[in-house]
Amino acid sequence: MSKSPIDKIGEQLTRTLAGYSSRRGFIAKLGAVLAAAPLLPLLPVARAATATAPKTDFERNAQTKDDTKCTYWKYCAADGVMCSCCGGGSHTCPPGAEPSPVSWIGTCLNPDDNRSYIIAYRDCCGTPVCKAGKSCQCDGADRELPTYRAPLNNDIIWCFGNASATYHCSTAALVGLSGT
Amino acid sequence: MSKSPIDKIGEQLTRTLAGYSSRRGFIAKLGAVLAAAPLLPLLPVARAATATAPKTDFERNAQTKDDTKCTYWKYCAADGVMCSCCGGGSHTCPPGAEPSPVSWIGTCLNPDDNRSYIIAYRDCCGTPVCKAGKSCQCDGADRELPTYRAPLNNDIIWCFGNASATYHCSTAALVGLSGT
Amino acid sequence: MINAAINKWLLAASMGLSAWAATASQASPALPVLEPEVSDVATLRLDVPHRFFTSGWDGDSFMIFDGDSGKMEGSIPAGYISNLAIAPDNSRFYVSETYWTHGARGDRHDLVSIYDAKSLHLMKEIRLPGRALVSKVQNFDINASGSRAYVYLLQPASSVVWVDLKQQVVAGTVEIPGCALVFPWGEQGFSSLCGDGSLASVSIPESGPAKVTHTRPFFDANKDPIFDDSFVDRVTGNAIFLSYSGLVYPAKLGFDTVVDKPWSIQQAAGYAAAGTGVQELAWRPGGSQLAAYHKASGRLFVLMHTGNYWTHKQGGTEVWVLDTKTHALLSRFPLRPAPTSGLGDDKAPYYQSMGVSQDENPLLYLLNPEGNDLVMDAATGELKLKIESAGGHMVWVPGY
Amino acid sequence: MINAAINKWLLAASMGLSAWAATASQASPALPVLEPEVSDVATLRLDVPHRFFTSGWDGDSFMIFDGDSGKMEGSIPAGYISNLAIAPDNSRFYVSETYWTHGARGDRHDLVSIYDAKSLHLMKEIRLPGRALVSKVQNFDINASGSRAYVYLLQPASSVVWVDLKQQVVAGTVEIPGCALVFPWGEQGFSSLCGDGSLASVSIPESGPAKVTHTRPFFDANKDPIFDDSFVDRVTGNAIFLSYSGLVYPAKLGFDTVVDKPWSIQQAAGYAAAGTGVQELAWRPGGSQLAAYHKASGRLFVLMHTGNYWTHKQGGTEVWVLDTKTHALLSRFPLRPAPTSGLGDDKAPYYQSMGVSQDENPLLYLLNPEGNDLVMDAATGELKLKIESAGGHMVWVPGY
Repeated sequence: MSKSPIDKIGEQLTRTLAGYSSRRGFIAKLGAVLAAAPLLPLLPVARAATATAPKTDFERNAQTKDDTKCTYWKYCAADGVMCSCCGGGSHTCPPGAEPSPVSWIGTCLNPDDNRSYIIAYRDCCGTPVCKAGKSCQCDGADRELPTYRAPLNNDIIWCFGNASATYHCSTAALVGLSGT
Repeated sequence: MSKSPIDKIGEQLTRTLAGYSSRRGFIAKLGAVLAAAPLLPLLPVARAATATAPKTDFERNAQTKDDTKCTYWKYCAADGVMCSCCGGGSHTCPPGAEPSPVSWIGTCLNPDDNRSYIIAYRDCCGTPVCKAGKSCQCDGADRELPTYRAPLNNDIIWCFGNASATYHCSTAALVGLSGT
Repeated sequence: MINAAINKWLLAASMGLSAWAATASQASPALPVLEPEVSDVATLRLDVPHRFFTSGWDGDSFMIFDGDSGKMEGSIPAGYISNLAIAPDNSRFYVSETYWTHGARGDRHDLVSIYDAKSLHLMKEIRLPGRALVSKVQNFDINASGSRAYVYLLQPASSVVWVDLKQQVVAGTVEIPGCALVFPWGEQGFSSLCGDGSLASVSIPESGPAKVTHTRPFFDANKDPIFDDSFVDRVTGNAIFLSYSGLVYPAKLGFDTVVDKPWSIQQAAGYAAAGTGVQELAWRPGGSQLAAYHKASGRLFVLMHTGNYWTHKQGGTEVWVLDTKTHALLSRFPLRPAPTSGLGDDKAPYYQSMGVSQDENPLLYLLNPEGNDLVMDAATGELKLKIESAGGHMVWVPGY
Repeated sequence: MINAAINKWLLAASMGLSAWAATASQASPALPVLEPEVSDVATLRLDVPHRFFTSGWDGDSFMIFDGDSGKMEGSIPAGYISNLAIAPDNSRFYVSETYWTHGARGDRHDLVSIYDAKSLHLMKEIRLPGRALVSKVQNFDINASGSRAYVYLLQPASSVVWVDLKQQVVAGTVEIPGCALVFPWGEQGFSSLCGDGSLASVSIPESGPAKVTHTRPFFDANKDPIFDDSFVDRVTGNAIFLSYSGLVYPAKLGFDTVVDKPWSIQQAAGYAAAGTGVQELAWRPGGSQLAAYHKASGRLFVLMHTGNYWTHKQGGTEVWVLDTKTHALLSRFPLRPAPTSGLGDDKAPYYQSMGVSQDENPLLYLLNPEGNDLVMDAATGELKLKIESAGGHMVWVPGY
């Protein structure tokens, strides 16, 4: 019962968004247990990015120049040590670490074009935690939700499916525009 | 070929002072290799403790009241986290840790009676390093010697013969008067 | 014993080799020569009225403090993203933890480790099929009598492993899709918070299949979610759930879990209820382990700061004390020292985590990521002690 | 590849589900929509002229820095009381380290681990019979060509394990009773410092027994010992040994090791030679890794402070630059910022550890336990960079 790459990716993403039930198991359990509960949205709740929408504290101070600062715009929901201070980049793992195939999700406003983008926060895994200075240990919380909304939670060690689940640092990869 | 407890203790101490050669191996090697070198003294070099002898910086500031401070008199050559801040005492391991059967040696002046005493610094071992605050992380260096004078060196993890050689904290047990 | 013998031997050697009497005569002859000391090992007292536990600043141990003296009593080893549970009779400590055999690589071992609470000796390591790596107090807990432990597991599916602590074996696993964490009630049950805004309640008999029920969704997990750091009295099932905006949902957990109408802690303090506007300035709850609950009196302690919405991770500059029975604000404790300028090093002292002892004269324990941790009288807010560096971001107390 | 595919899939899903065009039109239509990013992994450059390595502040990794930018380039995992060696061609990193399978308990594994210097992937773990747990740079080193590693071992006997790095196996053990550490020379030899004030020199042929010689004792290990942190050029065997009081002993290490007469760094600076009096105030060397040596120019850099004897662990407030050929003081670099009062937070900035790059325009790397680490021009003392927190108490440089 081989799967096409796209099926696997789809399943992976669904697992991400469903909090790590296997896809089949998740839907089966939904039927059995969560009958009374509404289906979880497949994508995180998006928000309108209009020029007139009020900005979060993070968004008011966000900048697009320096990805080694916690104010870097893509880090609005980032939690941990930023890989850009560890020999990696905002979406690049430092040498020797491995990007997690799964991620949590944020929605951040780019102050240059005033558009909101979906950001996939992928932890880099398999080596001891990066020892960058305190100024690179960020704790963004915009639209960050508790553990039971796992895909939007940044306290989970997002190192699943890696050789070792130890946390090294966090990246923020732009995925696409956020919808309204 | 059973040994009496005293033989074992004597051997243990000789090993300590000889830098961990086994007693037999140590003496054999001495004959073969160190023929030209003088025998190491069996006890650490002692110093006169007279009222007129100049004091080290540590001795000038030493006190006998508070064993949770680095100025406590017995800590003149202590290096590490003091067990008295970790649930132990100046010569007592915190619960769950194990005193090392071997130790490094210091000679500290007691400011109350103006006598010099030999102090055995025994590390407590087998658990992660104690997380006491910085004010209890001491680095006494009076008469502290390099690695190749192991019995008087305090950078070695003195956790030999324990279940696990990991360092938890350090104690300072009074052994006896120092000779002249 | 060995150590005492070594001491005596070394003392004898020292006396034999040296003219110690001459030395002593030049010292203070009026004072007796100090006696040799024995190297020994301390044990933990079992009767410390105000004991609390914290996670070490780099996470590889729990520290045990006496809240009355501020002294560390000992520490318990801890693996990666570990958690702690205390036996109801205080005789055992249970640690849920993860190790890799070579530091951050090698084979992964997920464990519940059992320690004797007097000697702190390791009594048993129970291998788990896995555990969630998320630093939350309620990812691990025990039942009312302490005969069972529950471990929250994220992968391959959101589930709970339950461990029989009498037999010291893993007894089973229950899937809780879409839900997370464990809030135990009674001997055989626990509830979990769910992403659809409901509570799942799971009952696991000694044998036979587990039974799961769900409440109707009663909160919006996207708009105003309930903090992971909520509270249950595992004996009665009485629970307190606090939301990001500051709503308290009282609940009675059980197989037929009942959730009451929420009330606003800001309204209790005479303010308008706080909304969820990203530029709506209000007093708001926030931090890591941002609240504490005193079961016997029903008092809820919350770390509060002024800020807009999505500042739920920002620590507190005040503690608010609320009566969960009358929904009244009892006190506000400012966390001294107050800043004078707000600039540079003179910023507000944000405290991230908090615990409260469960006795009749409770103490509050407050942790700051920078150290300067505090012990306060929970009734008056009086500062009892400062502790240089009590630990990381979680507090545990016995009797909870 | 997988990640790129996930990005595309998620972007498509996002576009499909939402009216993103409408959003964009309310934004800044003149600017193009940002492209999705691929999650990838960096590799280390091989041509960084001023790279240096430090131990992390809690010891479980080495950090790699570019001394010109001050940026971290990456980090290498490290076990307990670990040490690092860099292949002469910079193609491999060797880590000597110790793990217990369950953190501070379980089975003990002593290793030399080999990392590829571009990918930082672990290539091999070589199991050792043991290793000394003492945090000193010279407890581990490689020979001139990098074909062998030497690991200092304390228990059961003071000895050195040698590792064949081509075959990636432990090749043998040589006992060095009464001596410690490894200062490699040439392909097959190393010397060790001994408690009787001599140097032991060990030659280990590819096969057959090791041969050991000893110099006559040339220093008093009890009164004015040589620092563990001394230097050898492993290609030539030229070595520099520095004593607590500030005497420099030049030596040529080999099977017939020759030690020259010592000279005083204080006399080089125009002071009296410093003695060993416990109330004899003088400028003194001190710190953790308290000196650095630039092989090509023969320049020695020493962290200096004012103090009495037995302050050899106190860090430096100045760097003294000495020419080991002419025995002249070349410069004194004060370590800014200088304190203005000496009280409270305004104490002298003590630096504990130091390294120097081995190129023609060398940089000095200075570590402070509190952070605020420095990069200086080694010729002028000009402050080039401050680094918030470069690491712990050891510095390594390539080409040494």
